[in-house]
This record gives sequence, C-alpha cells and structure tokens, in this order.
Amino acid sequence: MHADTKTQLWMLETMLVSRHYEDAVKAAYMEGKTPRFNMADGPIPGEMHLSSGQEPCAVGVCAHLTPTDAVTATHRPHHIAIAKGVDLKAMTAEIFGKASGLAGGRGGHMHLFDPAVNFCCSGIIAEGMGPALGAALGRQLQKEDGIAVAFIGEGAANQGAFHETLNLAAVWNVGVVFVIEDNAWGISVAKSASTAVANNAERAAAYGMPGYHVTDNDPDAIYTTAGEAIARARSGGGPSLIEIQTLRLEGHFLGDAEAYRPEAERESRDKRDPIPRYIERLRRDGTLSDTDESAMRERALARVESALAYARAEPLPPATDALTAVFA
Amino acid sequence: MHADTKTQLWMLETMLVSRHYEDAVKAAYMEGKTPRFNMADGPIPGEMHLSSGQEPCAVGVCAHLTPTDAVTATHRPHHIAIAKGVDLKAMTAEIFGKASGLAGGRGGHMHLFDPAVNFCCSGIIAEGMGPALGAALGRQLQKEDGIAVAFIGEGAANQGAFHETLNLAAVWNVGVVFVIEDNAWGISVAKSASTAVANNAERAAAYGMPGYHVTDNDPDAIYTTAGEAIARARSGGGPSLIEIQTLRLEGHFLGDAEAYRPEAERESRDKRDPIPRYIERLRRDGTLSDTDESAMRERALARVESALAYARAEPLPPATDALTAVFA
Amino acid sequence: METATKTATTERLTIARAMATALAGEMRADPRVLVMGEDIAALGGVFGNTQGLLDEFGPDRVRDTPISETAFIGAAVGLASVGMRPVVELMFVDFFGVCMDAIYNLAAKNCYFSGGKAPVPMVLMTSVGGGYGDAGQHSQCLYGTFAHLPGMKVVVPSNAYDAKGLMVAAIRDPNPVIYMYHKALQGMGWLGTEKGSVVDVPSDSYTVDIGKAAIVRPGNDVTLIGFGNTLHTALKAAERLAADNIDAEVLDLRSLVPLDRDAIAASVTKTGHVVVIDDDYQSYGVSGEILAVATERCFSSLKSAPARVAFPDVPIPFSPALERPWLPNPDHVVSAVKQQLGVSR
Amino acid sequence: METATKTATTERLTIARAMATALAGEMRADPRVLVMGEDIAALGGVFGNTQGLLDEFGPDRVRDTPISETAFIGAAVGLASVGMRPVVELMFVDFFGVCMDAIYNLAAKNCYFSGGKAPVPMVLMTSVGGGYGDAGQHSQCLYGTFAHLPGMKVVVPSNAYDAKGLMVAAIRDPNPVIYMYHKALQGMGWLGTEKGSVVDVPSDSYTVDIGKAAIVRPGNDVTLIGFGNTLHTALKAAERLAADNIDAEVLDLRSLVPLDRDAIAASVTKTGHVVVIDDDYQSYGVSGEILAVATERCFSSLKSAPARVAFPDVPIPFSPALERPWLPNPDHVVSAVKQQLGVSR
Ligand SMILES: Cc1ncc(C[n+]2csc(CCOP(=O)(O)OP(=O)(O)O)c2C)c(N)n1
Ligand SMILES: Cc1ncc(C[n+]2csc(CCOP(=O)(O)OP(=O)(O)O)c2C)c(N)n1
Ligand SMILES: [Mg+2]
Ligand SMILES: [Mg+2]
Repeated sequence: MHADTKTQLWMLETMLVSRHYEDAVKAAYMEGKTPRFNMADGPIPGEMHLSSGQEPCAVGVCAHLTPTDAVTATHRPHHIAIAKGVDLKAMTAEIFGKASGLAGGRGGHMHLFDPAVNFCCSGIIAEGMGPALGAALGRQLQKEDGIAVAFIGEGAANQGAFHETLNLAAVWNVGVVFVIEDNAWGISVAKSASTAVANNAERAAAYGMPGYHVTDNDPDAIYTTAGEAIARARSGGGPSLIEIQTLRLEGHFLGDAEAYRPEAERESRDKRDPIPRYIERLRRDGTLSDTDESAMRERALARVESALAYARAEPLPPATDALTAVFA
Repeated sequence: MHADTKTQLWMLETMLVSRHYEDAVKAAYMEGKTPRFNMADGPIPGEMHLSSGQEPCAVGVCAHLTPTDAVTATHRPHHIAIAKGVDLKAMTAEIFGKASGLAGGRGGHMHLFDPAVNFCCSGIIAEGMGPALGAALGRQLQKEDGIAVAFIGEGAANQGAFHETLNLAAVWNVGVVFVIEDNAWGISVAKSASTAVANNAERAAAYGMPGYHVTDNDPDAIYTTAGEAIARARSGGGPSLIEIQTLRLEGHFLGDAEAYRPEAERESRDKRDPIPRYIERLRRDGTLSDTDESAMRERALARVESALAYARAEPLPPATDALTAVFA
Repeated sequence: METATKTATTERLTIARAMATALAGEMRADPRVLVMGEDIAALGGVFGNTQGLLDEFGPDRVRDTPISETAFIGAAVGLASVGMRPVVELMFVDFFGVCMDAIYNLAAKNCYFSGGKAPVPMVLMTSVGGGYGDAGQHSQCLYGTFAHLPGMKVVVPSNAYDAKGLMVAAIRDPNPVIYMYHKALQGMGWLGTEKGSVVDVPSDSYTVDIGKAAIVRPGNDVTLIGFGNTLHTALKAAERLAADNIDAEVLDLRSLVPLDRDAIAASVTKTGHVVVIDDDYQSYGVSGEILAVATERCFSSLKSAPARVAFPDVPIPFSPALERPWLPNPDHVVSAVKQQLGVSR
Repeated sequence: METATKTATTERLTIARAMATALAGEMRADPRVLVMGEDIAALGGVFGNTQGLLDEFGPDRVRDTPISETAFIGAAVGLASVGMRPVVELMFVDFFGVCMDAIYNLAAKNCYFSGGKAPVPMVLMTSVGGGYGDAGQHSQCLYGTFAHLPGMKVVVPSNAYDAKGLMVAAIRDPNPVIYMYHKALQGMGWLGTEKGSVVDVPSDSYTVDIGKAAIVRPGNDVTLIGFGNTLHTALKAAERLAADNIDAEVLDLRSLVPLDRDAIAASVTKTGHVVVIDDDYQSYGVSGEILAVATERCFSSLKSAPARVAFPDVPIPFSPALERPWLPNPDHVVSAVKQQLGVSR
C-alpha cells in the first residue's frame, strides 16, 4: 500500500510540527540552565529526550491509525504523541508542569497520557509492550474496532518484556504491532555492543510472526510496511514486528555531550536528516509546491508557538494536587 | 562424538541410581501423607518435583562435565544433581531437612547447593540462567578451565530471563550451554498453549547461536549433541542452545492428579520410559551382559538405600540454626 | 443466575471456594471481567480459587498463560485501559521479583500519571505464607513489600466471608487491588486448613469495604492486631489470655492499604497496650508501621511499649525444625502480653 | 599503585569521584573485582561513579551491558560463585521491578540456601532520590523495599568520605551489599549538589564499617535521625534549632541493614525526643521501623511521641510545584521538634 498525496502531505506537515516542537522544547528547556546546566532549573526540569530525526517512524505508522487504536510509546515520545493526535496544548502544559497539563503536572514529559486518542508512554524500557497487547486483546474481546501499536527503541529489544510480550501476542493471536525505532544507540551503548543479531526483525521468527526490516528512515517506505502489518492486525491475522533504521539527531537527553559518538557520525548526521530529504522528494514529484510548503511551515510553526505560549501562560498546580489522583 | 562403552555404562548406571532415588524419595514423601494428603506432614514436607523419565537429559549432558564445570538446575533437580556428582548422602539429608544436609536443612529439595562440584538449583523459573552465564564468564576471565550448563524446562523458554541471558551470552561470547528439557508440560499448561514456536531450538537464531533439537529421549543422541555444544564452549566458540524432547513420568509434583493430561498420554507414557529402552539397546549391542546389569542394579539400589538410611538417621537441626548463615 | 444472586441462603465455604464463587458471580454480572494466570483454567488454580470458571465462562475469559508474568500482568493493565476488568494471578507472591515493574510502575501509577483520567481497575491475586515446608522461594508473605509502594490497595482476608466480600469489592474497585490469600487458610486439604477460616458465606453477592478493619473480639485489657493467618494466632492467644482473666481485644486489619488507622488508634487508646502479629519479615514492614501508628496516634494512652511478634529477618527455612518455631504462634503473643502487663506466666 | 595507597594525602571529592576512586583502588588491589552495568564504560556512568575505569582497566573488567538487568545481575551472582567480586550498577533504583528476583531471591538468599557454603560477594550500586523533576519512575528512594528483605546489606552514604569507605567495605564484604547513592549528593553539576556531601577524602584506602551509625552532631535535647540526603536536612534543622537554643543530636544511620539499633537507642534514651527524616514513601518503610525501634527500646525514656518527616504515600510528581513542597526539608523538621518540645515557633 503506497501513501497517497494527501497522506504524504499529512506526514510531512506532521513531521514539521514535530521538529519545530522539539526545537521549541529544547529552547525552553535550556532556559535557566546556562551557564550552569542543572536539570532542576528552568521552566522544564528533569530529563528531556528529544525525537528529532525519528519523525518518519511516527508518521509512517500513525498515518494508519484512528483514535480508537491504542499506542504506547517510550521515554522519547513527542513525535509519536503528535502523530497520534494528542492534544498539543495539554501535552505542552504537562511538560511545563502546569495545572492544565494532561495530568495536571503529575507526569511530565515521560508520562503523557491522552485517553481521548488512546495514547500513553512511560519511562521504563519495554514497559509499554504488555499494555499494548492488552489493549488490542480488549478490543478483540469486546468485538470492537481497534488494534494497538507498541513503539520501543532498539535497546529495548534485549529486555525480557520484549520476549514475553511477543510470545504471548503470537500464542493468543492478538492484533498488536511492535515497532522498533533503531536509532543505533541506547544512551552510550551502540546496538552492535548490546544485540546478538544485526537486525531485530530476525527475531520475529522466534515467535512465528512476520518480521519487517525498514532500512531507510523514509516516511513512504515505513508507511507501506506499517500498512501491511496493521492491516494484518485488523483482519485478525495477529501480531507483527517491524524494525526501522532511524536517526537520533540529538544526544540521548539534552545535556548529553555524546563524547561516545564517533566524530564521523556526528558530522554526517545532519546530512541524513529525513525531513529535507522528504521535502525534496515531494517537490521533485510535484506533490509539494513552493506555496504549499511555506503555508505548511507557517501552520506548523503557529501550532507549536501557540502550544508553548499556552503552556507558559498557564498556572502551576497547587501543592495539594500532589496528593490527589493516586486512586480513582 | 559418540558415547563409548564406558560412558554408556556410566550413563545407564547413573540413570538407574536416579530412578531408584526418585522412587525412594516418593515412598518417603508419601509417609504420613495418607489417607489425608497434607504437604506439611511426613518426613519430607513441601512440594516434591520428581525427574522420572528425564534422566537421559541429565546423563547425556553431564557425561561431558568435570567438577569445575558449573551446572544450574531447576525445581526438578534430582537427576541432574546425581549426574553432576552431588554428594548423595548430604543431598538426601537436605531433602529430609536434617542438620547434616547440604545446607543444614535450610534449603530443601528445590535449593540444593554443592560447591564442591559447582552444582546448584532454584525454584524460580529460568532463575539459574544468569548465574550459569556468570560462572562461565568468571572462568574465562580467570583463564581457568570450566564452562557452565544451565538446565531449564520448556515452560521457562517464555520467561524474560531466557531472552536476556541468551542475548548477553552471545554478545559476550560466553562458554555456556543452555539445555531445555521439554517434557511437554508446564504444570498443567501444554507447550503448544504457551509457546509460539514448535521447538525452542528455532529461537537460537534470534541470538545468532547454534540451536539443536534432540527429538528422542535417548542418552546416546543427547550425549552426541551435548558433546558438540560443550566442545564449542570449551574452545571459546561461545554459547549454544539445546532442546530435548523428554518425558515427565510423574505429575508436576507429588499429589498432582494430572486430570489435565490426556488419557492416551497417561497410558502410553510407561511404554515410553527411556531406561528399559536403553537397557535393551545396550543388551542388543552386547555392551551390557546379564551379570553386568544385575550388578549394576544392585550397586544403584545400594547407593540409594544407604543415602536414604543415612538421611533418616541424622538429627534435625536446632531451631537456632534458622538464624545463622544468612550472611557469611 | 439472577435468581442465584437473589436467594438468601448461606453455605459453609473455604476461602478457595469463596474466591471462586466471588469471581463467578462477578463474571456472570459483568462481561468485562476476565481471569488470567498460570494454571487457572483447566487446573482451576493451584490453590483452587478459580475452580469451575473455565467450564462456565470458556477460554476467552479464563486464560491460562505462559510463564510470562511481566507480559500478562502488563497486558492486564492494557485490558483495564480499554474498559475490561482483568483479574490476574501471581501464583506465589515470592515470584514478584520477575514482574514487579508491571505491578508497581504501571498498574499502580498510571492513574496518577494520567491525572486520574486512566484508572486501572484490576485485581492481582497472589498466594502467600509458609508453614508447610516449601522453603525460601515459596513461603514468603511480603506484605510490607506491596504495602510500602503507593497506588495499589492491599487486602488480606482471614476467613471465607471476608474473602468473598473483599474479592467482589476488589473487582468493582476502579483501582488496582493486590489480593493476598494465605495458603494456610485456603482450605485445600493438602495445605492443612485453619478451621477458623471456613465460615458461612451468603450466596448473595455482597462487598466488604476495602480499608476497614474489624473488631473480631472486643476487649479492654490489650489490643491484639492481626490479619490473614495471624488473625487466627491472635484469636487463639486471646482465648488463652481470657483463661488468665486478661480481656484482649482482637483487631483484623483486613486491608493494609488503605490502613484503618482510626480503628487502630481507637482500640489502643482504649486498652493502652498493643501487640502486632505479622508472619512477614519483621524489619521495615507491617509490624513496624503499626507500632509507629500506635505510638504516633496514642502516645499519651500507652501504658507499655507496643510490641510485635513477627518472622525473624532470615529467608524462610525449609526444615520444619527450623521454620515452625519461628512462625508467630499464640505462645509468643501470650508471653508478649504478659510482659506488657507485668504478669508472670 | 602500592605507593598510591601509601601516601597520606587527602583531596576534596564529590561522592561520584569518591565512588570511582574506591572502585579503582580495589580493582588495582584485587584482580577479582570487575564492574558491569549500563553506560558505565565509555560514558563513565550516567552519574559519574565509574569515570576513568574503562581506560585504566579495559573492557574485560569494565563492561557495558545490554538493557538486560535480569541477565547481568544474575550473571554477577554466578561470577561471585566462582570467586570473582562483581560490582554491578542498576542505573536508577526505580528499575528494580524488572530484576528484583535476581537481587532478592538469588544474590540475597544463595548464602542461606547453601548453609553458608556459597556466599555471594557482590555490590549493587544504584542511584536514588528526586528533587530535580525526573518524575515518578526516576525519583524514588525505595530504601524500605530493599531493607525489608533478608540477606542483603544496605548502605546509604551521605558524604564522600563515607562513600569511599563504604564502597571499599562493600567490595570486601563476603555478602551482597546494596549501595544506594543519592543523586542530590552525587556532585554532578547537572543535578545540583548538596555542599555538605563534598568533603576531604584520604587517598589511602580505608573502610567505613557497614552497620555502624555515626553521631555527626552531638546534642542533648532531641535526636534527629537521617541518612543519605536527609542527613543534610537534619543538620540544617539542627542549626536552626540551635538558634532557638534547642540542642539537637544528629545521627547518620549510614547503613539500613544491619541497622545500628544500639546507636538509636543510646541517643533517644539520652534525649527523650526523636524525629526521623526519610525521603522514601512514609508508610511501611524506614521511618516506621525507626519509630518502632525507638519505642521498643526506649519507651520509658520517651518524653514525646516519636515523629517522622517522610515523603507522602503518592508517586513522585513531576512538577516542581508538586514535588518540592513534599520533600522533607528543615522547616518540616523544626516544626516537628518544636511540637514535641511544646515550643511555639
Ligand atoms: C528497565 C530500564 N533499564 C534502564 C533504563 C535507563 N534507560 C533509559 S533510556 C535507555 C536507553 C534506551 O535505548 P533505546 O531503547 O534504544 O531507546 P532510545 O533512547 O534510543 O530512544 C536506558 C538504558 C530504563 N529506563 N529502564
Ligand atoms: C517466575 C515463576 N513463575 C511461576 C512459577 C511456578 N512454577 C513452578 S514450576 C512451573 C512449571 C515449569 O514448567 P517447565 O519450565 O516446563 O518445567 P517442568 O516443571 O516441566 O520441569 C511453574 C509455572 C515459578 N516457580 N517461577
Ligand atoms: Mg536507541
Ligand atoms: Mg515442562
């Protein structure tokens, strides 16, 4: 299944929103953290894991999803949340720790929950896999539409939960798709130093499920492969595993000096930025005109700016909110 | 590598000791538990998992091992402990909860430790895999002889530790061999209901390591396959995975009525007992004579009886021993 | 089935039967309820608490799992997130180490992380306790381990009536509830059975409030606090003390989270003496917390130092000669009380 | 290297540096010592505690691992069983849920299960604590979770001197030692740094006894008990109280297992008032145990109800507006003490 023009333009615009978003969050995060970088300072404290460079994974997969489909993401969730349609203002307010945030400031950037579009993420490696399986199983038992996608990083493919969840999904024939964003690094540890196989798609055979390896960080290629896996899930064909070779343009988290990352790779990575490449293609194909592009960029920038402006303006929660919402 | 006569006779005699042992333990375990079966009663309380039918796995593998090689076993450990050369008197005293037991009665049948021959076992599924990897790695770092073998059941191949340990062993090229005793059942759950692949040897490819599937519960076949994997481990060739189709002649634990087990299987299983079959072959091959066999049976029975007699005669530990040996 | 829940009859049940009855009743009444775990289908649960469910509700709602606790408990969280009401079993609490993340970081925190928008209505049933020689990885209680971490309710029934009522309440609760059932109370012949746990249970469906302790024996001289198995230790001790004209009040906590601090304070304020009985490890657990609460809330009423009878800080030994003397028993309680009251034995 | 450990110089170190120095010293002195964990080699540890080890000792003894905590912690147990002295890192204590079995059922119990024949000499280093906005899965302390379970020693340094001495002692200890280092004390600029944690450290190798508390400020009016980060809260509160002529004694527990109950009893017996400060969850944890010990051991000497200042029983919230007010601070301690002494502020 190939992405039609409408889908391609949606993917591009969503990637632009996502990239502008990460740039804006980065700027806000660094406020109050110079000259001395202290994670506790500034309008956004804590760890900040940006997704710049990995946008194609998010859009290529989420282009196939509806709000009833469930998605679980990781500690690096912004691009996926945006592609899944999470309320950008409430999400940003959450990242700023504000009362009107998705969780009233209780969760922060690693814990974004938007039940309206069945999106959530978490900070423990591979933790979202079981819940994705369960969400998809629940829909099947309810005889309702809706499948699930669990996004993880390539480092998570060596965590026990990966194995248990893929096996269970296959044994129970659950409509869940597992998507590995292979950005080649788990913090400072290279994939080759942590993983016994060159690509994790090979591991699908250990669960008798189809495995796909997308070697290019390209929205169209990802869209086509994800389409096949998601169609299988919807039609009762059970789970699939997809690994995508993508790119981490930033450090593991903001503040990571990346001394462990080879010079050459650091220099070349901007050239491998998937967004300019995709724009070039859409321009070449005549899918995207000058005017489309600038209009698109303006819309994207405007969405991001209004979300950040909103988040900044919102009040912080009262301290007593910390004691509520532990139980329903 | 084929088993020579001496090895074959050792394997047979060890299987006979093991089987006599399980029968003797069963009889002792049932004392005080009839007419009313209460696990807390009798000379041996708690759960009792017998290995009858699985002896070929233990002897076929352990025939290649020396005391410096480490072995970790499971909740069903007797056959492996015996094949690895664990002190039978101290082991039996432990199972009877006596002061002269391997651990002075602190551990019991699921927790048999004999450092003299580098054997241990534990009660949590797949728990011995990491320690086996570590023991083998330790020998490598010390530049000393010694590899390690981790025995698990087929049900354990769906536990996260299985995945993590196989991956780590492959990435670090550790001389450890993983042996799966596939007795087709995890308590009441059939392998087909728990495992997404027909045989777990297929999963070796997910770690880039050799995988072997031994489809017959035959000491000679197991010996040959294990020999290849163990030789690879000794020569720095790294880890291997072996799955053996074996047979659980008893219930999961003593007292298990096995209502879940198909009639046909329950009826046929005695016919599939590996020991008579092996004796028949050795007789046919002229490896075993009448006189050898009866002498062997006598020796085996005598070893078991003296171990049980010893254990029964030994004193129970004083209550205060419960408070010692928590720390070294 | 409607009629079944309408009749007002009662029957004498073990905790195992009471749990299975509660599960069946809720599964009949609510199609969202399903049960998952190891050996809970055809076998009916190693401890009998899911007997009969597979036959009545079928394999879609009564699911045997692989030995993959992290996956199926994580799956339960996902099921709850789309409106199902999963009940999962962790066969022995001792196994929590392979799957605690799914329990304490997911099930227990998603409600908070979502600002209350994504609660996790699920029940985790798990067997606890020793005394039958199952050694250090199959005999623990670990009450303190679960009660210490926020976001989960923790209940521990001491009898079949509470077992059914707490199970129904747990299934209907919008939050994760850890339901810890003690093997010595389960009523499986093969584990022995504490007689006091087998009681009359209404066949109608009913709930026992989570977070409410019960005074099971009123008294004025000393407060004995137990729960699960130790409640029966407390009752036996109370009888023995009565023979010496010491009138003990016995409190069954029933829930550890939320903890009924008011009930503890009320009783201790009245009696001025308190002994807590806990078969979990002594240090940094339940017994310490209850002593702390008694002291914080009732300092001026205390006539003697609050005392505890708990399992020593050592792994549970296998040999009956090593395990049984250290499990809390009525003698331990009686002597603790007599020491508090300055009565020589 | 011999000379290095012979010189008697001292240098001002952060806890991160003190830990790395202790590791390097022991690795030089003992070829059996090796370090394993995520990002501990090339990166030198996310929290700087393994800086420089890879360069000096190479990849055989300084091993980055996959994100497979169960496997590499289990492997450490196996390494110890054949005579190695592994030091492993669990990057954040919050991750214990994926690997607790290898810690509490293997490392902590093998010595007992073997009747003392197979001890497990290993160290598990893990970072704890919040205050910098890392939210509910990266800010916990979980002291109580580890201290409750038998078979592991648990230490929590509050300054660089103890950090080095406790690390050396932990590596040489024949038992598993859980070494919990607090991020707020680590001295990484990017986490802020509690000044009091950076102190002079002898370059010679030395040990600090595991299981011994320290009186870091003698006093007569009230006992303040802290450890790790809360020790500094206690010291600040003590200074404030001194201004009001309240002479507080400050005890640094340093070890939670074994717990120095005698030191607690001695101080509380002397002062008659005690406040425990703990940044872990309040219920069923460290604060409750210390209160229980104080009451059990010093009942007749107590002049007021022992009190605690701990983190409420809720997941650690992200927003500084929600987290910071609830982290124990000197104000909380001062008002608790004044309430005990009946002094109005
Ligand atoms: C169980 C667990 N172990 C370790 C960590 C610490 N950690 C956070 S992100 C990360 C690297 C993850 O790598 P990958 O899965 O490839 O995702 P990426 O960061 O590259 O997006 C690690 C080790 C964690 N959060 N959870
Ligand atoms: C982590 C964990 N989960 C569950 C159990 C309970 N349990 C004990 S044995 C067993 C079945 C194991 O099956 P298998 O691995 O095939 O070994 P077998 O009993 O057939 O020898 C189970 C589920 C356990 N001990 N540990
Ligand atoms: Mg990665
Ligand atoms: Mg099996």
